[in-house]
Amino acid sequence: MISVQKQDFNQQVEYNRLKSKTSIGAIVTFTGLVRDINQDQRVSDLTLEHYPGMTEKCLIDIVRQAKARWNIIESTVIHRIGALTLSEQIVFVGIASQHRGDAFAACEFIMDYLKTQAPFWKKETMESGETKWVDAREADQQALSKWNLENKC
Amino acid sequence: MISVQKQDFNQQVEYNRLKSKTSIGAIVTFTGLVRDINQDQRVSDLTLEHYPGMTEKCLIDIVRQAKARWNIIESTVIHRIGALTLSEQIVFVGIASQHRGDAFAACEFIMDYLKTQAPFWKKETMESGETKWVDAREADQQALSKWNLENKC
Amino acid sequence: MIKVLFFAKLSEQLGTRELLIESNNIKDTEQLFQHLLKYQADWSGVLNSQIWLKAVNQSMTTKNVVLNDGDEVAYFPPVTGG
Amino acid sequence: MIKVLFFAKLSEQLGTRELLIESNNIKDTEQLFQHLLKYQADWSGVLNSQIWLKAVNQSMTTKNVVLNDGDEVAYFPPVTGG
Repeated sequence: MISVQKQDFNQQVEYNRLKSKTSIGAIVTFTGLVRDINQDQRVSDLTLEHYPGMTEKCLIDIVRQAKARWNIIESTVIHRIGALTLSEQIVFVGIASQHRGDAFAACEFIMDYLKTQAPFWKKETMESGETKWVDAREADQQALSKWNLENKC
Repeated sequence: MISVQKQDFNQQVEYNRLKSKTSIGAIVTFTGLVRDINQDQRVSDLTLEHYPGMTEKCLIDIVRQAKARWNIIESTVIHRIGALTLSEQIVFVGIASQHRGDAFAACEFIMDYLKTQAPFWKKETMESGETKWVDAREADQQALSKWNLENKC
Repeated sequence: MIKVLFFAKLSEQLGTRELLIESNNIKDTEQLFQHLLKYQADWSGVLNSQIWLKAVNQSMTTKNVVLNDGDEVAYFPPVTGG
Repeated sequence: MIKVLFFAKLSEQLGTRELLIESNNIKDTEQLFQHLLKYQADWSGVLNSQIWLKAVNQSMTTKNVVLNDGDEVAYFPPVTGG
């Protein structure tokens, strides 16, 4: 399941959806939250802009590539857009597999890929009231490089 | 939080417990389930035996080692004991961190460590009614070796 | 016509989210970019101020791509979702 | 006294979960193991049938460890939890 949505998601609902077959031995979930400090500044809110159409296409392609590399029984990627406040959920990636190695690798791969390739942009509002587009992190580029990707979105 | 328990656990409750501070930007959870097929045989139930006292000591030590390596804001390890049926939850590891890299690594490290070092043993009941102690997997030993551990439980 | 989209900081700085451009004299993305540099007085400053990513028909590419009528080209900053 | 514990398959095969052994003549885990091999008629077969793990006072070790009165030594198969 892939979704780009304004509304929040629920951990238990998504977990239950992943836990769908008796062949599943391992479920790994990742949830990204709005953090209070980013790049040394105190954040109060953020807004997520995206490229409608391309975002969904990109997420589908990322999941397809993950399925080509690892044994995945169920997968979910949810990314929220619009205005979010502190500690709100931004992104969910869940993978259900027979074995934990596949579930961990596929979940981290999808996040690393999404972080540098999926067309989302964060604009932060600081506690001071100032707004600022978030800068891309070199660490995210490095995280992606370990997967030796051939094609990107 | 560390717990060795007979009773089941709840994904949402554990997730909410991890999501405790505004400094948290990433939550990774792992859940292990009773799978229908293990080592090519159809499983219907399993029983988990453990070494009371040492199990808790070992889990505490594993979490301590993870905290020495990665930035961890909150952590949870729950391992069930006793009789479990198909698709039931066996183990939960949850890590909350500022950044996803720490959360993924610490969660996988704890599982790899636990799998080969924590004194739990599974006895499976097959669909045929036959019971069998599960053999340790060479793949689990290999998974552990990538972390370059000095001291084990 | 070529549909040109701008996102996030780039869209704010250009004051434009979407443009439709006659494709007759624009053969590829290199020519499109040259055209955009002169589109408004201050655009060359913004477009040359940093490296922007480019997607042609919703696929990112760093290459010069041949354009046909109806193609969609988007320019945007490095992505920061997740 | 030394407290000796067996778990899982090993416990089943020996028919014993726990033993208390006089520590007077047992200086270390090597001597304890020799003692256990002769403890009952069929124990040497079981104890030598595979490599069992050992924990002294709830810490796993592959070394020969000096034992004192009150110590706890456990033997068990490779672990299979998680």
